[in-house]
Amino acid sequence: MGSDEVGKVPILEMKGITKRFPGVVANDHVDLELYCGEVLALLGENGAGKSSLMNVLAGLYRPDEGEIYIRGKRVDIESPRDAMDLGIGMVHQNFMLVDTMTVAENIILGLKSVAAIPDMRSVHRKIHEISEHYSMKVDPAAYIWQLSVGEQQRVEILKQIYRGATILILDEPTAVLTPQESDELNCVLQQMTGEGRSAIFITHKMEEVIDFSDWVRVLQKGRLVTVKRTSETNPQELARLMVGREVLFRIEKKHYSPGEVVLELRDIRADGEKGLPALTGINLEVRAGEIMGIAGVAGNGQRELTEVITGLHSSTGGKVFLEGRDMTGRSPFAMIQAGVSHIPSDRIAMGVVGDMSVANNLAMKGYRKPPLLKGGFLNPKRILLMARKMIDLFKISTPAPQTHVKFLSGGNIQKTILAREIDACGGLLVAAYPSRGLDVGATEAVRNEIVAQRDKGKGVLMVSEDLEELLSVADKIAVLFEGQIMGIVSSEEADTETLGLMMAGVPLSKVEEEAAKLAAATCEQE
Amino acid sequence: GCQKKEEPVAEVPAAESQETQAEPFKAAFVYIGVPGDLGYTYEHERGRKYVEAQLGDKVETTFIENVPEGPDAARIIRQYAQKGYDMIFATSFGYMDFMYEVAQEFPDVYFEHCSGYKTAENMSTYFGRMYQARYLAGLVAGKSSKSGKIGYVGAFPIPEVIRGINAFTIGARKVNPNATVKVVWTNTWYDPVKEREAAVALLDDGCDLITQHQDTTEPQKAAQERGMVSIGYDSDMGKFVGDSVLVSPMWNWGPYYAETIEQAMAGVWKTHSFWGGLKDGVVELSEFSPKVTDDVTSLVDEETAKIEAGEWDVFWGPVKAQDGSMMVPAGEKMSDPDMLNMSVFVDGVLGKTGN
Amino acid sequence: MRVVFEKRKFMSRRALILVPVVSFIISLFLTGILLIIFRTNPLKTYAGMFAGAFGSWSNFTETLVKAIPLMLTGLGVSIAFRLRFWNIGAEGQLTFGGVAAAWVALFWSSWLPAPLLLPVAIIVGALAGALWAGIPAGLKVGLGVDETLTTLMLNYVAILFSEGLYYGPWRDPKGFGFPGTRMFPEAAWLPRFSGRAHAGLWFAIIIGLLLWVVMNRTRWGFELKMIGKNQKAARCLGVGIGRNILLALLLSGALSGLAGACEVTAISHRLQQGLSIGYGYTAIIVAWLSQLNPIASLFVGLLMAALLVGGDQVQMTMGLPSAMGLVLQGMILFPMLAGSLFTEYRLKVIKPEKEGV
Amino acid sequence: MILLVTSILAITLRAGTSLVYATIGEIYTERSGILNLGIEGMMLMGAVTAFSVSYHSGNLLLAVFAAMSVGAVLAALHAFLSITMRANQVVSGLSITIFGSGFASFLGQRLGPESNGYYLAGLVAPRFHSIAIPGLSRLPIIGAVFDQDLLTYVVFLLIPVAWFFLYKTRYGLNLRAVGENPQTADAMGVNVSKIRYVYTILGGMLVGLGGAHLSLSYTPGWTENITGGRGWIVIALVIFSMWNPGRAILGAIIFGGINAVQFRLQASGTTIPAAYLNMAPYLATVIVLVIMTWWETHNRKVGSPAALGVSYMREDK
Ligand SMILES: Nc1ncnc2c1ncn2[C@@H]1O[C@H](COP(=O)(O)OP(=O)(O)OP(=O)(O)O)[C@@H](O)[C@H]1O
Ligand SMILES: Nc1ncnc2c1ncn2[C@@H]1O[C@H](COP(=O)(O)OP(=O)(O)OP(=O)(O)O)[C@@H](O)[C@H]1O
Ligand SMILES: [Mg+2]
Ligand SMILES: [Mg+2]
Repeated sequence: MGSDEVGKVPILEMKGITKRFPGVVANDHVDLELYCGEVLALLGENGAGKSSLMNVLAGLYRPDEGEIYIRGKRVDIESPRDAMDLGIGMVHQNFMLVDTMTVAENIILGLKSVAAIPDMRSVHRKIHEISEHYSMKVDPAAYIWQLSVGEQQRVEILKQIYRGATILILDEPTAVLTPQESDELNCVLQQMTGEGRSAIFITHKMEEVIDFSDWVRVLQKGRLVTVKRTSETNPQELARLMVGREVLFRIEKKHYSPGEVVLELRDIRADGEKGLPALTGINLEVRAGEIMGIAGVAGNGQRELTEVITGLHSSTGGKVFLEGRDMTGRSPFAMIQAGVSHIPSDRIAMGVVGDMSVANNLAMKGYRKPPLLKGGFLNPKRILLMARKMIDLFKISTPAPQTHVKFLSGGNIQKTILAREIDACGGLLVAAYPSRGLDVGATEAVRNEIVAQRDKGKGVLMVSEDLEELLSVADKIAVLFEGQIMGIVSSEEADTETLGLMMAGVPLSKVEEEAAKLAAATCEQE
Repeated sequence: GCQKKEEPVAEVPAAESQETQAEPFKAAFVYIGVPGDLGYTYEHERGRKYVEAQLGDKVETTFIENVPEGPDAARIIRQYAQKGYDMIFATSFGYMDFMYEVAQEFPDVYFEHCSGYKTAENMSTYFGRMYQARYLAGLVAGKSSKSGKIGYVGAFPIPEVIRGINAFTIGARKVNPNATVKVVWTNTWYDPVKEREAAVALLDDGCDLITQHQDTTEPQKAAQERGMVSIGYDSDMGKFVGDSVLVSPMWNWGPYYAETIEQAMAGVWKTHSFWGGLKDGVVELSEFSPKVTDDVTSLVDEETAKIEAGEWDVFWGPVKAQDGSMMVPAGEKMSDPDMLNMSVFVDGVLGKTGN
Repeated sequence: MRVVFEKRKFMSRRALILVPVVSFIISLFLTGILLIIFRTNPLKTYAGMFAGAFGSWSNFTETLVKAIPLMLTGLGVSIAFRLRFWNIGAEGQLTFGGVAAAWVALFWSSWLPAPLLLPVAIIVGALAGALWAGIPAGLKVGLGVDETLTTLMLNYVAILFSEGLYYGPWRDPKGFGFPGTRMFPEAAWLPRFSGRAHAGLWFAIIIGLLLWVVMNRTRWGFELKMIGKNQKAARCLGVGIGRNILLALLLSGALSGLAGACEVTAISHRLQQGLSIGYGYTAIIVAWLSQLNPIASLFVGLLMAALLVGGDQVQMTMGLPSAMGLVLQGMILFPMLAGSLFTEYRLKVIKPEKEGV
Repeated sequence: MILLVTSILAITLRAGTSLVYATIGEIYTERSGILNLGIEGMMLMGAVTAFSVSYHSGNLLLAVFAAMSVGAVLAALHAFLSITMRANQVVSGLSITIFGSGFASFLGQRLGPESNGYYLAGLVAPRFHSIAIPGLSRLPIIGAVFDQDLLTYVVFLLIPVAWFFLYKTRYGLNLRAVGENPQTADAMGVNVSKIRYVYTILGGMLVGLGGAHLSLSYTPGWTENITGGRGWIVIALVIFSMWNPGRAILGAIIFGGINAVQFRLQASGTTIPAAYLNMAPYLATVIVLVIMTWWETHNRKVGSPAALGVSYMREDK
């Protein structure tokens, strides 16, 4: 493998790794090589076994078969501690941070090298140094719960650098990042590999593969299917290799013909979780047959916005109208009754009940009325019947309708939510980050489904950090900044630059002036 | 509903007694606590051992400990009856209803219930006039307390306890008219920590002698640690705590147990409500601590003699109540039912009965 | 070679039955060793325990008497536990229910028609239990106050409160001052069907079956399941969290209150010492051992009752101290607990990596 | 008045000592994510062991050590059941309580001299006595603080040490992380099972020590059910102190202090019925917790360790 690498010993080599879980082979004799100072992109559909393979490397999973070599030496990684000692550091797909502790505490957690009574001042200083070196700003004394997802991601990376990781594993680090933050991450990666560290990088975004990596490996159903130099491939090919079919990266939409106003927000104000104002006067209309995209850097009020509309969060001022009816301050139940469907941002925590079956999760909207409820009793046969139909219709891949949802892949969990919400949708669909973390195939399916709803005449409010997604799916894009809408543009007229400026807090009216002043480039170190 | 089952069960003891005269008489004791409590249950256990020693092979006794005063009691009493025990002693008030219920089902078994009031053809009650011993202890206390401030740790404000407090106070004030008895309720019969804390509160309040109506020795120990003296209860607490326990009014069930069993064996047992006093030996005073002077012991001996002879009893008038009214006018004697229902304190007690 | 626990893909039905049985046999074996150390014949002890609990019809009815409050409180706490509401206050709820039932039986008979006295006493008892659980539930839902502490503390309050009554104002005036209320009028006696086994058993069975249906077949049960397994998601799906927790806890407390009402109306016929003797705590064991399944709770309640009754037998037949009964209970529970792992996991042997290839 | 305050403080501290030991022990256990409801049984076992060792050997330190060992053994059993065998922690703890109370009572009836007839009960053994610190113990009000037994003095030291250890050392950091988020702790190289074992056992040792204080100092001697249900109070005090060892003393003082006050109120002749006064400590604990919770939620402080009572296995989903 890699014939031009003759003489160069890989810093990391995995040979014939097999990992089985009850009922699934997550990795089936997978080989992997990583060279010093390079970035390897690991690709595959949801559930292909990427995370499992990396967890084996990080010491969280014990492989059933296979060998691992570090700098040519056979190693036995029994625990995360062993991995750490070998210089392997992993940024997990679900952040590994303790919410109630500070950044600094999280960074030194489990470290044997710190003193028994750590000198927190020197720890803070060292964190400052590293964060300055890589231009990643964080406050070491802040609590994790106070940080945005992007900041948490930085903490994760800082943590691994602090620990002296020479092999850095990043499991879908950009899934929750804004384009700016992704670029920032790319810079850090380049800087690190320049210093002789290496990285394995998992993503579902093809452009990032091209931008970030030197090599690509593609997994399919646990098996390694391709190894390629990044320079010798392109996004279309990679997508095909992953999914096993051609992926179009294009959305088929009907002509835009908006109807009645479905949702109207008038001067909505709301406080955030920390008691500070999160929304400071939102005015917005969503019409039937229209997808209103909400762009913006995470933490600018998106969450509060969707939650006010779905009744999960109370507003401190303003009014919410649904199809002309005043629904301000009504309960989530009332909102559901009024026809609002919701695809929440945190699908595992808010979207499904992991310990219940797929069928039951699909029934979680319909259980309130016939045919699922008959004479006051739930009808399990009907539920199963309905579930089978939806599983077919939405191509949810699950061993059985009775399988607990937590065993499904991310993409299929999202499809389960989508199926349920769309089935129950009255006039308005609120979708928060609907394709976050999904593979290209699943992303395509989800986007198409959302567009189909719009084509059926429903109003859609879609929150996303992915500008490409907004530009291709939405009809109009509203940009949210610090709880206010900077402006609403039609997606046909909008461009990334304008949106980027608005996301940075420039109102639409001033965009032209500012455009000249602000340089978009961020990656100067190169 | 129980009618049908009565007969077969009832036959068992009868059949047995016909079969073999040599079969020992079987008696079972149901205890509320464990014999190791060195208090109430310990005294009953001492009584049981006395029976074994006195009657030897003629009896066979057994006991069960820690039986809560709830539905379990009925089950256990019934099982003893079913197993062919001839006589069952239930040693706590709370067993009364349950024993009464079982007694209806087993007419040929003798039931003896301690401290209650329900009787039947085959069920009697027994208890002791502990107030007499308390009175004697009060004499000792009145003589021994320098400040005249005496502390009394009580479990619950019920007549049995109130009677004891009153008798004790009458004794103390007989020898020291200025003595007062301060009462603190713990609302528990058995909680070493609480009992100690109640005693300490009394000691802090200036009491220099502590007595109690509880089931552990903690108040005595607390007093001793402060260098104060105390008066025990239930059993001879001086043996476990030390000389600071001047004397303990205590139970002595052995003679009664032996007697009632012998009556049953002889077939002369009759339903009774036994309420024995000093004269019957059911209640008595333990040995005196060396700290008690001879003049006190001789005073106690005199008073004991008077009570045993029936010349005088504690609640013979005049007895003044806490509020100054006359509880028992001079020349009158309080009746047993009145004593059993006593619910107000006598003059000299500081505290509330809560009634 | 490595041996690891591996989660079973599905909970195996065979394991569900086999595991407790094997655990129980191991329990008996281990306990037997302990008994031999104390020079007691284990076989005779077990035989005695078994005979005490099931040996005759009348013994069995006594086991039922013990089982009824365990079943009812076990059903009660398992409703709360489904919602991850750690109600360890069944003892207090039972006591308060008993107090309220006594209140009706003692003081309402003057104006309430006799046939209504019993049903009203039972209902008021259940309502009182509901109220007593409602306080911590309200504090939890409204202010986020930790329920473990509040339910536990309210146990003591309820018990002291009831003592305050039957030692004080409610004391039987003809009872020579002894603690305890007067007897209830016979109209307020819950009928017994055999020995002392009483109609509370029918309540327990009917409620157990109903609860199973409610939990598994109704809209409300579905919502409770959602709340218990993922509260956040339930909220997003329009399920009222606070209201449902409150309702479920009222029901939970009502069942314990009902247990208390049955105890006073069927067994003691008065309020007195001995109502709170730890049923509420044993109920927690019943709830968990039955894995919160209402029907299983009925059987586990019966088995726990048998274990308790059998424990007393160790004293009566073997002459062991009462403490030994507790020791045996513990010894029997430990291996059962350890064994519960195998219903969800199995042992997987991983061969050395080299040889396979 | 001053005398009254002093005496209340004195008895509160004395009564509180065993509660504080057990509370700190359970705080450490729960901080690791393990809920141990076996405290009542472990305290009883500690008490009976300490007393019998003191009686037979005359050596107080040995007695304390033995009590701690017994606490450790029972805690290890709980740890094995709930960590390795992933049993339900609530039931496991309750079983420990059942077993421990039974076994303690059983031993209390066996461990004494055969001739005594009632074994350990009623015996006198070496015990801890109050050691008045010259000068300090004569101070008004706080003088009581300086007239305590050795174990109480140790508790004064233990509270800040336990607090410091939990919040300022790397071990405490790891411990908190394990109770809060075992997945993360594991991924960061902290051995979750080991930590849980260690602190469950350590907690058991402190609980055993709490029991020892009862039988060696506060209510010296062995009495059946010497704890009188205080193991349950400890469970409440852990919540009350919001899992912060620095606050363990607070709960003990409020709970114990109110008990001391109510007896003094009775002694001073209040009109409130004793039955209600006896409820006061329990009600007060609830009321203070309600106020504290209200206050804490306003300040966004954390409650129980997030992973409390949840077993962890690395490869589980
Ligand atoms: N802890 C586990 N227990 C059981 N099965 C698991 C576990 N972890 C992973 N699996 C299974 O292993 C397979 C591979 O999962 P993995 O998380 O490695 O996929 P992935 O490639 O990372 O997918 P994604 O892109 O969605 O992150 C899946 O079928 C998954 O269900
Ligand atoms: N224990 C299991 N039993 C049965 N089926 C399983 C189990 N684990 C996983 N599967 C199946 O394997 C497939 C892959 O799912 P997988 O969870 O775990 O992807 P994933 O990487 O975790 O997704 P994501 O990381 O995006 O959430 C699913 O179809 C799922 O149903
Ligand atoms: Mg993954
Ligand atoms: Mg994954």
